[in-house]
Amino acid sequence: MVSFTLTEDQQALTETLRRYAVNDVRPVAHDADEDSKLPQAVVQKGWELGLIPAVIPEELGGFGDPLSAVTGALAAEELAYGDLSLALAVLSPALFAYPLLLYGTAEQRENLLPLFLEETPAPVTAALLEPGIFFDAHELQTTATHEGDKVRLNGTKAYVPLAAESHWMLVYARSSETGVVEAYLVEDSVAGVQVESREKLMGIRALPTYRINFNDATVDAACKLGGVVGMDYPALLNRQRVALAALAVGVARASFEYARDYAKQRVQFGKPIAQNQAIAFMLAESAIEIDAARLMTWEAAWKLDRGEEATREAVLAKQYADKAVLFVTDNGVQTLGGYGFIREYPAERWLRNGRGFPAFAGLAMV
Amino acid sequence: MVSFTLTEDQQALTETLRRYAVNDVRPVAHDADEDSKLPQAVVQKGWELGLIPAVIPEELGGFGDPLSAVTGALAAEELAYGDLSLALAVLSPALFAYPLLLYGTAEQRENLLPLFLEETPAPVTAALLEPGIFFDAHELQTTATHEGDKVRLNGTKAYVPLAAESHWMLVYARSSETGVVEAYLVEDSVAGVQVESREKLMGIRALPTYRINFNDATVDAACKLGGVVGMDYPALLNRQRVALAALAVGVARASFEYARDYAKQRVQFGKPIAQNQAIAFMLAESAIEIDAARLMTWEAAWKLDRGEEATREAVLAKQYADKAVLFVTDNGVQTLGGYGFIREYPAERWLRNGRGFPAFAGLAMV
Amino acid sequence: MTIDFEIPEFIQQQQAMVEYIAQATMRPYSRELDENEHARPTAFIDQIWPILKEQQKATLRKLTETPDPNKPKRPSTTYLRLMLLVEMLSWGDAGIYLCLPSAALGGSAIEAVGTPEQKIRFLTRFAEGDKPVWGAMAMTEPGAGSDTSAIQTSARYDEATDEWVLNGEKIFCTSGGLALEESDGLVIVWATVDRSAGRGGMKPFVVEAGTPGVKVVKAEIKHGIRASDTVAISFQDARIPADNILGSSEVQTGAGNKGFKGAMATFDASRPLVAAGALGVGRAALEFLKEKLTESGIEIPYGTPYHKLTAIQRDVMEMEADLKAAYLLTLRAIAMLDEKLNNSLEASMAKVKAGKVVTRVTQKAVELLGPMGYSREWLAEKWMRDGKINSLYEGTDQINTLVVARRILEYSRNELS
Amino acid sequence: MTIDFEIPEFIQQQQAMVEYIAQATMRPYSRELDENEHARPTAFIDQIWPILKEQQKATLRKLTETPDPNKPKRPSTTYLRLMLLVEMLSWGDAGIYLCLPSAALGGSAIEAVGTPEQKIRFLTRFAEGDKPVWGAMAMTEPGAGSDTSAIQTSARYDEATDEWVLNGEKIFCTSGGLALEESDGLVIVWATVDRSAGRGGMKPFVVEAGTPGVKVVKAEIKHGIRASDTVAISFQDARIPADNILGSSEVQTGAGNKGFKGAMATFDASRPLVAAGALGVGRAALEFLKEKLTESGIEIPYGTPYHKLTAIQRDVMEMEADLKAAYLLTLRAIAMLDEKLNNSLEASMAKVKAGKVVTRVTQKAVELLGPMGYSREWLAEKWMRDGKINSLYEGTDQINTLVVARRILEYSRNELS
Repeated sequence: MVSFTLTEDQQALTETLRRYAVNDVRPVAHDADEDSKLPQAVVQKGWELGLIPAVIPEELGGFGDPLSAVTGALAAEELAYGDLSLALAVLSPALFAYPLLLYGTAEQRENLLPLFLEETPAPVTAALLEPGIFFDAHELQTTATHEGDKVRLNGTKAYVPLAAESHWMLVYARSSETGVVEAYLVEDSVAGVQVESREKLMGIRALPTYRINFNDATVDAACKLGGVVGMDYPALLNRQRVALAALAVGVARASFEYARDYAKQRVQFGKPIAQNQAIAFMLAESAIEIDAARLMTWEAAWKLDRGEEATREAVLAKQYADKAVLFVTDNGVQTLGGYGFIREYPAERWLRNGRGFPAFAGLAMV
Repeated sequence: MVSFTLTEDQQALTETLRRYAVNDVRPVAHDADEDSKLPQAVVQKGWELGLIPAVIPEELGGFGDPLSAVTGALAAEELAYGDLSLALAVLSPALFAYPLLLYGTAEQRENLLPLFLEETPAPVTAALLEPGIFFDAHELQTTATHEGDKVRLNGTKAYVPLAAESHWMLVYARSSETGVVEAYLVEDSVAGVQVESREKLMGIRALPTYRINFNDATVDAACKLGGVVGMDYPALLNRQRVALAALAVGVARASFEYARDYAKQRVQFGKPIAQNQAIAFMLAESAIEIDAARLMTWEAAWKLDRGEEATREAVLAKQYADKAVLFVTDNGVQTLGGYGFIREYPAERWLRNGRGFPAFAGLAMV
Repeated sequence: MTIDFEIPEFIQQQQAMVEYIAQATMRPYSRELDENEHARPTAFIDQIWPILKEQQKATLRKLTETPDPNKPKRPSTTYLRLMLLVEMLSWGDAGIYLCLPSAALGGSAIEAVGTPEQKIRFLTRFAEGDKPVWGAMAMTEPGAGSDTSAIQTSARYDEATDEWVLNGEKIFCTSGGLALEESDGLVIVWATVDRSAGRGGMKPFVVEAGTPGVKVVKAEIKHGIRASDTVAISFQDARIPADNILGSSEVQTGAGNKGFKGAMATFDASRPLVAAGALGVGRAALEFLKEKLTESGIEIPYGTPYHKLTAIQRDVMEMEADLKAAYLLTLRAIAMLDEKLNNSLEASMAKVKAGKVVTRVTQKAVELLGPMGYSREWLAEKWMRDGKINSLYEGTDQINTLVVARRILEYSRNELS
Repeated sequence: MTIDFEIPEFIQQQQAMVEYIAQATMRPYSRELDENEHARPTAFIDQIWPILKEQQKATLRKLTETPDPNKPKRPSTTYLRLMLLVEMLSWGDAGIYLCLPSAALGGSAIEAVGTPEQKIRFLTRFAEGDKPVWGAMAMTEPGAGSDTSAIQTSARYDEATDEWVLNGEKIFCTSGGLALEESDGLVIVWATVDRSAGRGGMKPFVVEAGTPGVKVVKAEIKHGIRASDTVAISFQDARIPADNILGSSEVQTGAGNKGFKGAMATFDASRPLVAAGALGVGRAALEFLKEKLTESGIEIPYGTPYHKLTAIQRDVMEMEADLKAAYLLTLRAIAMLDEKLNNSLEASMAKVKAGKVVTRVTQKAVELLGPMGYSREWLAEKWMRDGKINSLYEGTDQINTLVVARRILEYSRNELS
């Protein structure tokens, strides 16, 4: 039955997250960006919202809610509406937790899921993206070579969030024998894992991301996510596409709402600039693109939740959202005119953050 | 020295052509399109403007002007400003004449150039394009097989203007031995040349175009344009690109000017619709795209006239003009609102004609 | 409730049937009816009339019977069903679809503001008889396009005969000829009872076929949807019974102006349905394009990164994404209608997006199909011409963008014009 | 005259030299100056000042000497030279370029409407001395962006001291700090002598460094062109000599208002030059992108038909075409300036096109370069941030489109606002 209405739980959740985004995140977002520093108290508060414990099974001490991509998309949008760096930081434990929850062996789950029931954010991350100008998730350069009950990892990963402070990371690598991509649960103490210096990016400056070198980093074969069965990699790729699309919608909405309010209040030639069709149409087109991108994201998420093949929907939603967020945030800057170029106003930050989405892969997960 | 000023001769020529376009062509364009019929008197008058005799060498009885791509582009724009079907018809003898003039052997020129000094349009055409959804001018499917002093042509051509009434046609074919594309001067009486029934297209409906089958059509090897030396095929491709780009600019300008005047005169909500920024901006953007496309066309033509390699410029000009004419003619329809959809108004014809340019290849030449 | 995109089973079944009708009675005639502009799609009309008549009978019954308060209420899917019907029929042929023998927009107006007596008197004809009947809506005038307040057609009340006397000219009336001259149909005519009152004086009147003084003066020749009957109608002292007015005859303004508001409210329903029509044309073009590309060995690899795509693959994915965006915006506007929520914003969003998308998708399809795309041998070029209407009627893209802008900015018509 | 795109030999030679300067004194410092926002590009300034000083000396000589009527007139190439200079320097680094030690826009205003005495008094400093000197223009105010008629900064004439007294605040003043605090420079300040007179009361005043009551109150932190010095300046009873006004002090309106017209006329020169700056940034990004693609084995095959192109090849060709379009529109506006033709329409066309193109080209370059394009390791992301200014200053894209629209529609400011 076609419906665009949130469940009561989803409604309550989005309201909570919106309050957090507006009251906690927005006030610190500018300084966080300028200082390239995550405000730990706000991240901590984000952790305490309990997004991940909610989906940990009851028998392991969680709340046992089903893991829903739709709910995840709703949450991601609200968090990114606050700030993208902080959203990615708050959501980063999911990069490890959700694949583990979905595909981990009983042992892996029992051992590691309790990490996500602590009072502070679980010190985990995941490494998918690789450096260079082109990235193909199906042809990873990082390799995993099985030798007996050991696996050697070799290669370089990029854009790994919070790597320097993570004790565990999920590393995606291509089997040098079969070519199949698998994920490995790797501890930071493993020899041959080298976290390089922090990356400098155009946007998401508050979020520390790193390159990591794997130089014959050797782990037990038992660290392979899901054991013999492994994982459903295409599904995970779709989950990260949906997450990123939802985050893009959140960034776009932030920019749009700000520009809309600015245009209504900024007077030039004796009237609010919003009363010029040129500005009003720009805003209207932004509004349409945001809604379209959101609906596409929801549809892909809905298919994921039904367990259906969702690659087409997820890919198109991600591509559409990539374009939409650039269109909308660029319009946002344009609406503010000269002020759009000044960093005291948030519009330019949303443009910098918004432009990053086509490059982001594996930075979030629903 | 950078300049955008026409020579006096060019100025006089464009004024003459504009008068012809406005006074002779425009009044018949609608009926010509509806009836799918060229008004012969107007085509005859176009021929009498003497564009081609002007560039025939004096010793052959012409006026001996140099063949200038810039002048050709100026002329093409003005003619298309009148109507695209008629412009293509009036310019069609050039499809045969210019390659002959540029690359014909002395004998070919002496034999055939006098055709273009007659009082009625020379009954000639050229066949480059081939049917199907993809066309690659460098990988023609039509082949030429040399056997002694004969050449056998095989293949199918499409969009050949005025083929049914032509006595001579220039046929482009790929050598089945070397893969090199050559052109052949072919008489309509040659056995194995089969002009099929007239094509039905979305636009340029007044211009009769045809498919032609070549079924072991055999001509003397001496019919190869330029004899042993052959022709400069890349340069000819660029000449047709420039011609088509210039025609696109003409169509776009026709649509733009009509929409501009309409918008200033059509009153809704108590004022001319041009006073709405939404309409005014659409017109302003159209004006910019037209000027940009024209300047790119001129630059490519200028390079051709200097004898320089102009592929990059010609290709980019053609691509840009293809997009510009669609943008502008679609805006033209949009500006007219409901009237834009009615065939009594010319806006929709310009859109139908304008959309054709990416498909047109070899339909005009400067 | 929860976010859900599932189309109910019974509507999916309907779709299969409608697709069959489209394949059998629309597509084979598309080209022929495009080339012979004012011919009628008889195969389609004959096939669909008996089905439609039954549906209209059911609708009429529902409209006139008092609802049983004890009957359990199911969530309505009326508009969803309609949306997908329109989408599929437009996929078949947008011009032929518009010749659907039904009360159409005229019916919506009667359903929205007519009295029970009027509903029976005017709508019964669409629910019975051997011959198809058409309804139409006449709003636009030469001087009144987007600006409906400029309508000049007048309705004067003649006390002597208890009649309204209509004078004026209407243009761009869809199926007006079918309604007035080729069936025992009717046209809803918007006319002013008081020119000085602007929108407050505008009222809808029901004009039936055969009314003296009413004349179809012209059938338009059009860019696309040539199978659709688009006419100009003149009214010269055309007399209709006093109770052929829909709603009150009093001049009202603002919130009290239910006649005009009623007309505007029908836009909230009609715009998403026009959008649905656009989606159908766009899908036809895209499917055909993909079919031809597949024949040339080109498939669309969704999971492949950008740097490994060809220009055409990328174009097709963008076309698909655009079409999906327009589809989902339309679906939302429609779902809101079924839930009886105000959807003015969403309706205009869907309309403008679908109009732009079908324009772009069909224009691109023509381009990507090369010399064949531009040829009248195939239907791609026709879909491009058909598609364009969606950016022009039921409010141009500009007008609908303006509506969206006013809603998001919370501006009145005066604040943003 | 004939249509010709040939850049004269001597300008091509100049370009080679400027490119060398850009390579040596701009590119190596681009990243560092971007990261350390309010640092100065001393390498560039030190290198360019002696050259510029000599040029400015020659210009000044020409401005003050009576022209020899017997000297044969060559067609002017002043603006063409300038356009290509600006393009190449912006290719080097758009932020650093803006720190060019020169009279800049302030100089243009003095040249345009200053008396011979004023030209010598104000411009000599840019033509001599060991230390670089900057000029600047202060127009924008918090409440007066596009709407210059809303300027609040006032100039009151004090008869007692024969001085003008300035009060108010200016923002977004490029090189204002360099002009007022880091050199013996000057700023042209637009102020009103009569608020009730609107534009008629607006006059340009020359404010020199060291004037009491003039204070640089803020250096902006910006999205891009961070090496450029953008400041806010406050004027508190700042007193300047009576003859520091440029043009007449009378309140004039319409055609007689030469002061305001003069300011507007400088837009006709400055807009194509801003466009030239945009072109340089766009070219930097495109060249870099193509270089990186070549390293990955991707070339751009111009003569290849669409169906054989990859998505990236197509994108690059589109970027090139767009950049060429913007270049040619700019070249035309510039050629008209050199021919002393009115180019308001063409200047705004060039400006808006170049602004949009540099925005699109640099944003696309970042995208096509993937994770590295978004990284501050390379300059692509910086060019995207630098490029965006061109859609915002010297009239936003919207304002310039409005100017174009007015010109093509032959509408006044009142008819189309």
